[in-house]
Amino acid sequence: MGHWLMDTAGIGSIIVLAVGFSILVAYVYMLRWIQAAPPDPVLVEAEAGDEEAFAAQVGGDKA
Amino acid sequence: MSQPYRESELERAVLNPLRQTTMQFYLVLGVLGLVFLWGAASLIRQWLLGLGVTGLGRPVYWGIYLSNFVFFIGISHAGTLISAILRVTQAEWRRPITRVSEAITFFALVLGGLQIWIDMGRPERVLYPLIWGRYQSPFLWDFTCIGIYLLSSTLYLYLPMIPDLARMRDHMTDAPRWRRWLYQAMSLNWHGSHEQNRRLEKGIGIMAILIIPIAVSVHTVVSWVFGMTMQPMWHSTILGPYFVVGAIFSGIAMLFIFMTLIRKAWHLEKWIGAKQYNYLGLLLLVMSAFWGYFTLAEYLTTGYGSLVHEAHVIQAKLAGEYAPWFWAMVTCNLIFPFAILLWRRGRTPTGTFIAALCVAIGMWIERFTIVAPSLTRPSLGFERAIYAPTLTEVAITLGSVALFSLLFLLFFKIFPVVSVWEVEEGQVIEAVRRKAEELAYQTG
Amino acid sequence: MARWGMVIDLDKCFACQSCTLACRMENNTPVAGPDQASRGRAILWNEVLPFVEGEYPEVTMALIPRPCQHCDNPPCTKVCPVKATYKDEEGIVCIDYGRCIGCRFCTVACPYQVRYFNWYRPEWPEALKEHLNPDPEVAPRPKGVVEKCTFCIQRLRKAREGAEAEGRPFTATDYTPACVQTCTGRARYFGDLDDPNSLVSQLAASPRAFRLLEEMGTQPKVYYLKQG
Amino acid sequence: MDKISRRDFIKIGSTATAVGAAVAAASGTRALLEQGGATATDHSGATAATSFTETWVKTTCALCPSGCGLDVRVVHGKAVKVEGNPLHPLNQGVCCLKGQAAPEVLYSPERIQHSRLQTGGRGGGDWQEIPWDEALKLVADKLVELRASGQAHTVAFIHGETRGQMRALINRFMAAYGSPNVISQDSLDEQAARLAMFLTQGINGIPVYDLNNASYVMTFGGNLLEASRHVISYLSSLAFMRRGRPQRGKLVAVHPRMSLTGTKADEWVPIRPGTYGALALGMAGVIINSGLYDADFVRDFTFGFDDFEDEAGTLHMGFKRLVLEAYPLDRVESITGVPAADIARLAGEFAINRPAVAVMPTEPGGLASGNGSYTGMAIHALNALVGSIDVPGGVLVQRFPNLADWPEVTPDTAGEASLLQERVDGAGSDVMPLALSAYQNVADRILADEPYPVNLLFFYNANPVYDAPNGDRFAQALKKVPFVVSFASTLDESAAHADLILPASTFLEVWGDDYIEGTGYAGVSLRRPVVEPVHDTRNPGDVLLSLAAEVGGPLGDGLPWRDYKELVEYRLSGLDMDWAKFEENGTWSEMVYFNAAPGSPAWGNVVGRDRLNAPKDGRFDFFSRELFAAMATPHDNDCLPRFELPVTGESADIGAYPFLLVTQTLITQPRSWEGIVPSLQEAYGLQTNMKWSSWVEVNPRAAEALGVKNGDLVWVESAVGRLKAPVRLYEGIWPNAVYMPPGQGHRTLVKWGRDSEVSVVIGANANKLLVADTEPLGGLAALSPTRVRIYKA
Repeated sequence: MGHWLMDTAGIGSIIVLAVGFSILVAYVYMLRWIQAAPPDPVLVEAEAGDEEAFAAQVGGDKA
Repeated sequence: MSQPYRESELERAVLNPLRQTTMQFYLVLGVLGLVFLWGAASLIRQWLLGLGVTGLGRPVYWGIYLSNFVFFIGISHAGTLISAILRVTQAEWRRPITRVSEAITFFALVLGGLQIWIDMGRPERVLYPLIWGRYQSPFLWDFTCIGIYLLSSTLYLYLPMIPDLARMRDHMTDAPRWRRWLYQAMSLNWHGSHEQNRRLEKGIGIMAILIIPIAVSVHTVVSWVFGMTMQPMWHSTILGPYFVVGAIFSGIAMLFIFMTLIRKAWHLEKWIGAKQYNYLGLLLLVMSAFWGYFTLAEYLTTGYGSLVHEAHVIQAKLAGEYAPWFWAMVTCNLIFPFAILLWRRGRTPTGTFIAALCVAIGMWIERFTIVAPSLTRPSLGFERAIYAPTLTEVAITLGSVALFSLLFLLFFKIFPVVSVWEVEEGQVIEAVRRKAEELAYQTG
Repeated sequence: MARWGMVIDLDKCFACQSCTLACRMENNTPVAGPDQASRGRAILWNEVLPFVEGEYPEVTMALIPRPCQHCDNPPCTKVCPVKATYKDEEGIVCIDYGRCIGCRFCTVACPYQVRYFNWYRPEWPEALKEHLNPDPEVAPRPKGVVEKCTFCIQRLRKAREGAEAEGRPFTATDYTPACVQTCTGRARYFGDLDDPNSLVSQLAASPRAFRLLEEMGTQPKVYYLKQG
Repeated sequence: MDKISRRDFIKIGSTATAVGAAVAAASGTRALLEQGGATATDHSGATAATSFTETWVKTTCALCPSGCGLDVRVVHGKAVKVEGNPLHPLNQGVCCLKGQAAPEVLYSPERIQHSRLQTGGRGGGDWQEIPWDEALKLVADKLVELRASGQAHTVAFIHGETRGQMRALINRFMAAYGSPNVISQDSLDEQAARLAMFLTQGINGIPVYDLNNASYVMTFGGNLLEASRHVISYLSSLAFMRRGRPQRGKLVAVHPRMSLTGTKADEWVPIRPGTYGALALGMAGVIINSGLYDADFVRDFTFGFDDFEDEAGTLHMGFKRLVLEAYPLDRVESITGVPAADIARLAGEFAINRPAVAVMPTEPGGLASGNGSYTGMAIHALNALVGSIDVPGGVLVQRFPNLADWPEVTPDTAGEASLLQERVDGAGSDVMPLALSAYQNVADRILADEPYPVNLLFFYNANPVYDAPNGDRFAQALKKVPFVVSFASTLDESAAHADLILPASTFLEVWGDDYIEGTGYAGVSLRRPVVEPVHDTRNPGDVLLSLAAEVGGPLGDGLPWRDYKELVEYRLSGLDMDWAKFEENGTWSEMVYFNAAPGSPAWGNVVGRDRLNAPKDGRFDFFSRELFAAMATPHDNDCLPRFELPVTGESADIGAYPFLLVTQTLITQPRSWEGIVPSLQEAYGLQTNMKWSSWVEVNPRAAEALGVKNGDLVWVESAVGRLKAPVRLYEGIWPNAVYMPPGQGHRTLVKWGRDSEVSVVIGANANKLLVADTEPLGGLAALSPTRVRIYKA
């Protein structure tokens, strides 16, 4: 099986494309993760409403 | 914005070149452009007529283009070493020069890939390896590793730029529309919150750790293009590590060259100072010793043994028609660096620049003396072949170097050369550390 | 399936190079001309290599006709990134000129230097094009691809078609490459190495038999019988 | 920009891999398809079906004297591949590299396409193409005019290699016309062997060696396996001698340069150039001294072995006393440079391993050291010593088929008178009584108007301006000849000086025949047009016959045939074979050679058959009675084989020209085609790996003394010429001998290769360096070794 995997034309392309693509996806994910970082909470006491709105906004991340 | 933003001295120094372009810049751009066009014209001629315009023949099927390929991929290791290793080891003095090295990495990889395309007999079939790719061939390993490294180094270049891009998005209001739009888009609406900074630092940390093995794999795999064949003096186990050491060695040299040029042209003497040159000079010295060790290991074992085919090749290198190349390489890579960098007085910008220039040339010669001599003495050869590169090959080589510098220059016309936020962070750390020392001193 | 191999008896070979020329005429390898030949670009798939040893007057010269060895463990097909060159089921190492990208990795990997490269588009003076072999397998190759001895693969197909036309099974002796057919000293034998009582396999087992660069483990399928 | 939830991530990831998988599946199946379904090369875009029909036409090669039978594959009326004719007795299916390159001769772009007339000055190069009948009329009128004015003898016909009936046709044409001047190129190559055979064995023919059955073959000079007269049968029979039969024969090559023959021989004996005769006589001395010779054969069937008294009672020295006294081992060693121990060992091996055969060279310059005939006699005497005359494995006599005889020719009075004139080349005169032709003299004698000026000169298959020795004298000589007609196929050096060119078709386009030579038994091989004539060219045979018809008179009735095919058919009608089978097989031969037992009635046509004024007593002449009769004041050592220092060796002073230029023809050089054959040029210098160029082979020791490295360009200068060529260090050559390959130095007429100009000279013409004298008796050219000097260019 191993020899066929290495020797057949086409399989090599699949390996290259699959590895390259998955890494690309991982990096895009990292950038999106950084981009989605929450801003600093404003130093003035925050009304309650703000808190929930903030939590909702970030909610997805906590899951 | 509340009050007009007062740029710090660092910002002014770094952002100044982005604002106005001096006459000198256009001159350099023009020269590089001309050389690039000459290379491009030669390449088009070669694609139209065929590889016959080069000096290659039978049995010397590979020559300067393969040496260029290995050289450019070699340079790309500059980025890895400086920013990744030094970042992982928290060497503070790396801060002003990380972006330069990461940029070298990115452009060197682009040029490296281009060299393979230049060397192909059927350039229009360049995508065939991605259609009928066959993983048994070391070229496919190259495709994979260089592809991953290209992606990683792009990210590794981009992540530390985000805070600077945000800064420019906010403060460079006088820039032309497209530039502001570019900064806006590329800064991923960075707002510098603690969480975002933490994530960025974490991201850069992961990449720093991740990119070192990738870089090592790239150059090992590049060496295996030669190592996997049975040509005398190619088929040796040392080729992998030897190429990696050679890559880091030439990477540092390239970094020195571009760092010093940028420093000179854009007056960053204050930020890229003696400390950088001192420590990096030492590092270059260490790598020179490393390289010398590997070369000794390679040539001693081959020379000492009596394998007939290998004996022909090593005789050609040490005493034959490649002897001048070989001994020039040894002087450039070993003798000059030690002569200059061993003393503190030598590790000045001009000193290291000269040493680095020698090393860069020496390392190109090293790649050439690995590729060519083995091919001129085939195992079943009854006669030595002569390889005389033609003008086309020289033109395309110089054209590639010009393209590399051109891309480098244009990149730093749009993006800041020094990573401003890292340097500021460094200044804060420095201040705190000095404060702690004073306290310790007072309470001592 | 057959495993085609060749035996060259150096005692009967007088290095007349008839194989070299027959191979050129059969396979349409292009004329290089004085300037390209001087740069080592003459394409002769079946060259005779002169190895001179010794000093006057004890001089010996081994003259080895060297077709492609069609190795059983070919170092060339391993390194091809697009599998343009491969060993087919009959042990013949072929090249697909439609897929070769001209990276020349195989030419560097082959220790016998049997692979040639079309540095330019092959050209013949107009008049000389008349004598080109019309068989489809040997249509002149395009610029930028590698080419080499194929054991006259077109003759294998024609032998099979001939046998079929005559309504009898194809036998190994129907198939003789051009160099074997024309050898003036009758020094070349060709046949199926898997068939124990074929002439080639018996000669290959002779004590005089040796192979080129055997220590490289490529298991070449061209055996030479020692001179003298 | 919403956030990427982990679920999203999984979704994206999965779609990515799905897409990847799809791409992979497509390319994967393509790969599987290719792997499994592909036949050997079907995906190389080739249409597998062969949509054309091919025919195989049998004909005979003419690119070297052997004359192999060929099968030519013709597709769409084009000759695409040449192979050996398996039914032909000479080559039995094999074919040498020149035959393989024949299509490049047939379709050569350098061929002259129409008959053309020189309009500007001689050699000026501006030609005007004229139709064939106009050209023939020009020549015919000239012939008639000369014949009418009683100057028939001032017409000369110079020819090189002729096949089958062609030589007889040329001789009849000129005899009927009334001119004795048919000058062949033989005096440069095989005339020496023919003369030696005639003077000793009394056979006017070239010896054929039965190497299939020989157990010891010793070739003196020449190049047996590359360029001897019957090279193809020798190649195959030597392979048979070595591996075809249980007892392996030994091949010894004696030559100053290690050629392919020397390399592949079991022993290469380097010798001072031009001293083969001394070695042969030295060996004869050892064989006689040790009593290893075939005493019965020598006693009963040879003459002049022991001293003898002729009728007049004067005592004559015999061969035995000559070799024992005049050629002791030490003297021979000093002459030849071959160590005495080797001479003795070789002689012993030669005598013991019967049947042994000593082979005379038949290549150009083989026996051209100034006493060619005596050297040939010495070598051939060895065969008689060990009794290998006409034994299996010995020297055979080539038999020729008895064809229908030529009709009677009665030259009229004008023709009769001029026929008796002295020949232009001086052959047959009292200086050269036994010479058939003296090619190398023609230039000087035309320049000196001896014996009379030449008015009309024909060239057929000969290029004297290129290959005649003594430099460019032939080009000057041609300027004195008012009308020159050439049958050249390409514009070679001589044709460039011609007034009228009647371009000859190549051998693949003409009818004709070939005597089978090299197997001993008689045979004929058919040459027929393989393809339609490529250009507007004609077979010179047809041209001569149409000229004869137009001139009429004795010429007309002597050659009554309309075309050459009819002539050949008439001649071959004498054989009892049916033409259809002959055409189908391409050849006919007696297939078996009957060795004549000494003394049997058949022995008469093996020894002494063609003797003129020596008794036909079936005795092999050590002491040549033919010579004794031919010379006015013969003394003993004129009639016995002897050795003289090479005449060219001494003529120039040794100090100025220290090196000896050795000539040896290569197998890659076609003999009757003057144009460039590209594929042969690319296989030209095998041993020195030189393509498309000349070179000078120098012994490394000599090169050191000269301070010359491998590949340097040097001048090679002799008394008559100077050439430039790259040096190739070669261990296999006599220390002070140098070698240059013949056959190079032609100017290209088309652009060969990408970056070369149209008209460029490929290599250098070594013939320009040769200084040639003429041997007194046989008219042989004495040109090798020529003394040269070498210095850096």
